[in-house]
This record gives sequence, structure tokens and C-alpha cells, in this order.
Amino acid sequence: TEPIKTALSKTDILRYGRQLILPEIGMAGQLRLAQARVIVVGAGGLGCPVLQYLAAAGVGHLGIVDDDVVDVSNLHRQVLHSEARVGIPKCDSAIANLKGLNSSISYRAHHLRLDSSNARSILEQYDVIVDATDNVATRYLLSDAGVLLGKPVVSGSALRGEGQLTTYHFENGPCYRCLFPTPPPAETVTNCSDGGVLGVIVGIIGTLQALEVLRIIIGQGAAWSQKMLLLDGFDGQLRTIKLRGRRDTCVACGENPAVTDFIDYEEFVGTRACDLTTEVKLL
Amino acid sequence: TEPIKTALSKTDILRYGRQLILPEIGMAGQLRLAQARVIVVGAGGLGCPVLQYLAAAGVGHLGIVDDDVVDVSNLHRQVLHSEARVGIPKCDSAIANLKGLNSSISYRAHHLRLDSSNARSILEQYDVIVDATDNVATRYLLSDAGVLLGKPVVSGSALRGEGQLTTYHFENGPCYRCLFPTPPPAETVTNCSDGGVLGVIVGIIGTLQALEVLRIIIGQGAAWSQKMLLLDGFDGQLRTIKLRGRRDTCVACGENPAVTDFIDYEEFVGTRACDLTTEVKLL
Amino acid sequence: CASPFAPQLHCRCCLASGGAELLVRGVKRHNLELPDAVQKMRDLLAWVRTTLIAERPELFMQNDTIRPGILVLINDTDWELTDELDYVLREGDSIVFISTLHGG
Amino acid sequence: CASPFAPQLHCRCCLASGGAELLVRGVKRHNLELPDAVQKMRDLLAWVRTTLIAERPELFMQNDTIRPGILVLINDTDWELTDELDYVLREGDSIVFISTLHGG
Ligand SMILES: [Zn+2]
Ligand SMILES: [Zn+2]
Repeated sequence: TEPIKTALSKTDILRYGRQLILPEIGMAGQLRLAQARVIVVGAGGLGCPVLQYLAAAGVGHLGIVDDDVVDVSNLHRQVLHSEARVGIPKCDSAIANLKGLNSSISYRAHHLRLDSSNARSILEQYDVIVDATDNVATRYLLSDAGVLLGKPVVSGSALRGEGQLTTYHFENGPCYRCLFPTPPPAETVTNCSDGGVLGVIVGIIGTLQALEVLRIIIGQGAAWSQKMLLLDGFDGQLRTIKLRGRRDTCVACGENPAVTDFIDYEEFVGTRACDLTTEVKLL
Repeated sequence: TEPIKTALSKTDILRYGRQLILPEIGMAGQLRLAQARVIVVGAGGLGCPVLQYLAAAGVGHLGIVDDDVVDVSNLHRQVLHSEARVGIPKCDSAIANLKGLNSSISYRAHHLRLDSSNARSILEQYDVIVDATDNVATRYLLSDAGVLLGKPVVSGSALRGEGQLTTYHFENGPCYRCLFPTPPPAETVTNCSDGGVLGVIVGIIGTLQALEVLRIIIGQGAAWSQKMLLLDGFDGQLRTIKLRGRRDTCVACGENPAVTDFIDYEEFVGTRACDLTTEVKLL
Repeated sequence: CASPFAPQLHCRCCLASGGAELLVRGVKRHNLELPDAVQKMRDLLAWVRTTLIAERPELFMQNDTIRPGILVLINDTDWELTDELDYVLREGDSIVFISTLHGG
Repeated sequence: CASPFAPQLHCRCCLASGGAELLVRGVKRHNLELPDAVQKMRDLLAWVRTTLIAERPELFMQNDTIRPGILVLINDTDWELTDELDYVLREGDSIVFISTLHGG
């Protein structure tokens, strides 16, 4: 573990000057950013813009979890990767790009699939969890991680022309299980590789996730706790809806939690985390 | 001028497959994207995400206008640039990055400041104008260009924690002059270099501008014509407001236009386009 | 029906998104004229199931309520903050069914 | 005052953004209790100028109307689509002054 930064350098002040002068950031806020540790789970369509704007803003420690390699069919939406890096791990491809943008950040690649055996040791090293994944099993895992480890989870998702964004387990807001105690039928779950997605939709949701992370780090609170942002790109609509709060009876974050450790999430949702083999895609 | 693409290649289908399968895009929509010519004025905070997502989506011809060079203080928000390219023209820096993401696009750098002497010959080569500038004079110029040359103008702006997005001169929507017949007092105008901006705000507005451009190209219409999207990042709010339509009495797009050619915009707004020297910044 | 940005009057607007629209004829916006028998959300769900859903109603409802993974909004608010199945519909209410997305 | 996402009742909400808040004590949300003499937008502008604006009122108003570069919204709609200065205020109206941004 590296030493914690305790003051901004002259170089920092030059680089971040245009955001330092905002009263909501200031020297204190910029130092909090430099000290912050954020883990982005998924270096795909959502993860790329999240990482790009967190690195640019000076978030000091960025972890990336992804077990996939860059494919040419990713490049219409995964803007940190490149033609030259097709075939190499997305973690490494993302870091190669990010280092060019901001070499002063400490980047850490976790080239693996998160599961109940490795989630705790990885996620406990970070302050904020960004859910930029593409499957239900990992979403339950990350929500439980937020509750078990006491960290907020900034969660984005997208499919076709639509996107959704909400923050779980922040102050009195709900966790994923408060909203969805029971997983959806496996046959109703479609991911971007199967269902398609307009690339800029993940760009919009990802940049909004980055904003939410920055707000949480500088102490402005979450904008989308107990709320969900809905984007319909083809309808041209952005709406914010009001969600329930934390459920007393929630098995994860309620008064008497039954979920006291990570479980087998693929078994729980009844489908493989990577969703490679779903067949009926009605929803 | 290059030949116009009349069919998608097998490589295109592999690369864009995940968006091709959307009914709103399809083979026809993807071909329209390949044939489209978009000019992005400003390769700064707004221009970077616009260019990134338009190039990724396969917009065939991208022009970039910018007369500035990359500075280290840009890197907190201008995510196409890099530490290694500090000091080189932003047009070239942007294109270097974009070529890595999608080498099949034809990129064109216009390394200059737009004014009444060069605007027509440059802008008439394109189908859609993206206003990603940082000053009032160029905003009037681009709006007039939209009217004089018959092209929609997708306009974004940002400052501090706020952003705004609207599309001018699309179908019966207003132009910039319909909304603002008189320029604001020069002393009330602040740009990002002076007033500061949270980097991710331009990221959000820029990705939304890219969505708007894609909608226009594929024939879905503009989502923000006669509407303005307001983002307040520190308040955590996104709102869409309803604007007036085209004004019959508008000097540019009205029934009896007085503005029949480009004018001297710096004189019109009473300040230099680059806003380098404003002093009182009450607004 | 009216856009969510305008007041909704004289219609009971029913919106589906996130994929839930694929269950209701692939259409996102339905301007419903409901029979008098439909008074509560309980009645509306049953009515939507029999009237709008052509096949596989079990992907819309399970055990007389909405199936897991679909959020129900009444006037842009999670129906858990209302009386849910017992909520009494009012003229102009906007009802939204959102299938949560999992892609990224 | 109420957030723009909730219905505004019993308050006349006045919001300033895009920099216009710097004119009204740096505060974005004002929950105004207006005197009976303020009936129309014309009255409101004059009242805001004398009551909320400490210095340089010419950056808020010019020639008895709003100065160029500030958009006025009444209930999220451009006031040009209403009676503008002659618009009669109603209980709960949301009034927004937005200074347009020029940075990028
Ligand atoms: Zn919970
Ligand atoms: Zn006009």
C-alpha cells in the first residue's frame, strides 16, 4: 500500500486548477479525491467513461475488475480500448489509455471474475464500489458487498437505447435486494452482447456514474440514492423516479439480516454470471 | 472528397454488430452513419466526448475545428488528450487518439479560429454542426451558419457544476438568435478557463450531444429542439424545459431575415471570441 | 398519452420500458381507457394481463402480483411507497412498468 | 421550496441557476412569500430587484424587463410561451431565472 497523500503539489494545482477553484471542490475536496480509492467492476461500456472521468478528476487510487479481453465488437462503445489492443485484457488496455491521460493515479488491475471467494479481499481495499457490470449475479454480489463492507455502490446499466442509474446502500437508501428480493426469471435477462446497445447510452450513464462517485467522495452526498435515473435515448427522455428506502425486512441490509456473508450468486440467480448461454430473450 | 460508402463491409458488421441489431439502427441506419459528415467546433471539454462517441459509432466523416494547443490544465476534463501531447494542437491530439479507436473514419483537422471569413467554406462541407465552443461570439456564428447553410446545430455549454444542451434550427425549432436576440453584457460572460468547471459535467453534456447527433443522422429527429436540458451536478438535477419555437421576427431565421451573411461576431457581442481578458465576472 | 413532462389529464397512461414493452405488443406508451371495473392496481394488473398481453403472461405477473425484476411506478414513484395492489387509481394517473436492465 | 421533482404547493418557488444565483445572494432556491401587491411577473421582477438583489441590478434587469442572456421559465416553460410580463402568478408557481452558460 502506498503512502496517503497529505497535501497537493504545485503540479496538482496546475493540473486541477479549473476544478479546484469551484467552492464545492477547493483544495480540501481535491485532496479527498487524491486520497480516495474507487473500484470499478467492469471495464466495458460503462466502466470506460467512469474510469476516464475519475482518472481525469484526480481520484488517487483506481481499481479495475474485468476478466475479459478486448474484442473489435466492443469498440463501438468501449472508448478506452483501441484496435491495437484487441485481444489483450480489458484491465490492461484501460490502464494503458488512462496512464496517458493521468500518470499520477495509482491504477490496479484485478484480472478475474468476482465471486464469493475473492470479493471480500478485493473490495475491502476501496471506499466506493462502481457497478459497471453486465449481469444480474454480479449486481447482487456487489450490493451484498456494499452492505457487508459498509460501502456505497454506484450502479449503472444499459440495454438497447435505454439506461438506468441508482446508488445502493448510501445512508438510508435501499440496497439492490431491497428493490429486488427475488432475482428475475433467467429467461428475462438480456445483456448488451446479446441484446445490443447504442454505444453513447453507456457513455451517458457512465459519465453520470462518475459524477455520482465524485459527489460521494467530496461529501456532497449521493444524488441517486432512493432515486433512479431513467434514460430513453430513442424517446429522448431523462426522468428521475423516487424509490423506496431501506427495507427493515431486507435479508441483506434489514434489521435481522440473513445474508451475513457472500453466497453463490450464480446459483442464486439461476444463470451463469457471464450470461453466455441464455436463449429465450423475451425481455 | 472521398467516395460515398454505399454498403457495409463484413468488418463493419463485426465492429458495429451490437448496435446494428437495434431496430432503430439496422443496416440502413449504420450506412447513414457511415455517410454522415459532422463538424465538431471545439476539441475541448465538450468536443472530446462528442468526438469519441461519434467516431466509435461509425460516423464516417468527422471534422474538428480548434486553434488551441493542449495544456496540462485541460486534462482534468479533455479526455482525448494526454500528457504526452501537451503543447501540440488539440485537433491533432484528438485525431491521434480517435484513430486508435476507429481508423476507418475520415478525420479532418481545421486548425484555426472560425470567423466570418472562413465559416462558410468549412461548415458547408458538413451535415450537422456541433457547437462545443466556449464563447458567445462563436455560438452566434454557428447559429447563423445553421440558418444560412440549412443545417441543425447541436449546442452544449457548461460552467462550474452546470451544463446546458439544446439543438438550434431543427425543423420548427428556434435558432440561438430567436432565444437571445441581444448578446449578454460582456461582463456577465464567463468561460471554463476563468470560471472553472467540474470535468465530468462536460462529459455528461458532450455524450448527450453525441446522442442528439446520432438521433438526427438516423432520422429519429432531435430530442432537444425547442427544449433545453439543464444539468446541475452539485444539485443532482436533470431537467428538460420547454422553449419557444422559431420566431417569425427573428433577424436570422424569421420571415424577413436581416442577417443574410456572416457578420463580425466579436464586434457584435462586444468581446473577443477567446474571452481571454474579461475581468468582472459577476455572472 | 401525455408526455411525462406535461400534466396528465383525462387519460390513464400506462408506460412500459426496459424491455417490459416487449410483453405489451412492443409498444411503450399505452393510453388506456379502463372499464369501470378497474378501480385498484390489483384490477389494473389483471386487466393488462388479459387485455394487452398476448403470450407468456407469467413474464408479467406471478402469484397475482408483478413478477420479480419489474418495478411499478405510480406517478413516477415506486409503488411500494403507495398502497401497491390496493392503490385506488385516479383519473390521469401515470403507471409505469420498468424492467430493470442488466447490460453494461 | 419543493424540488422540481415534486409538486409545488403553498409556495412560490423562485430558482436561479447558470450564474444568475450570484445576483440573488448566491442562493439557488428561494421560497418566496410575496406581498399582495405582487400579482404579475412584472411585479415579481421589480420585487426581486428591490428585495433580493444587493448590487448591480442592471445585471438582472434592463428597461423594466429581464436583461439579455437570462431565460425566464414559468413552471419549466419559457415565459415567451406565456403572457411574459403580464403573466398572473398563481399559488405554487415555479419561477426560474437561468443565465445561459458559454463555457465548454
Ligand atoms: Zn436491502
Ligand atoms: Zn431565429
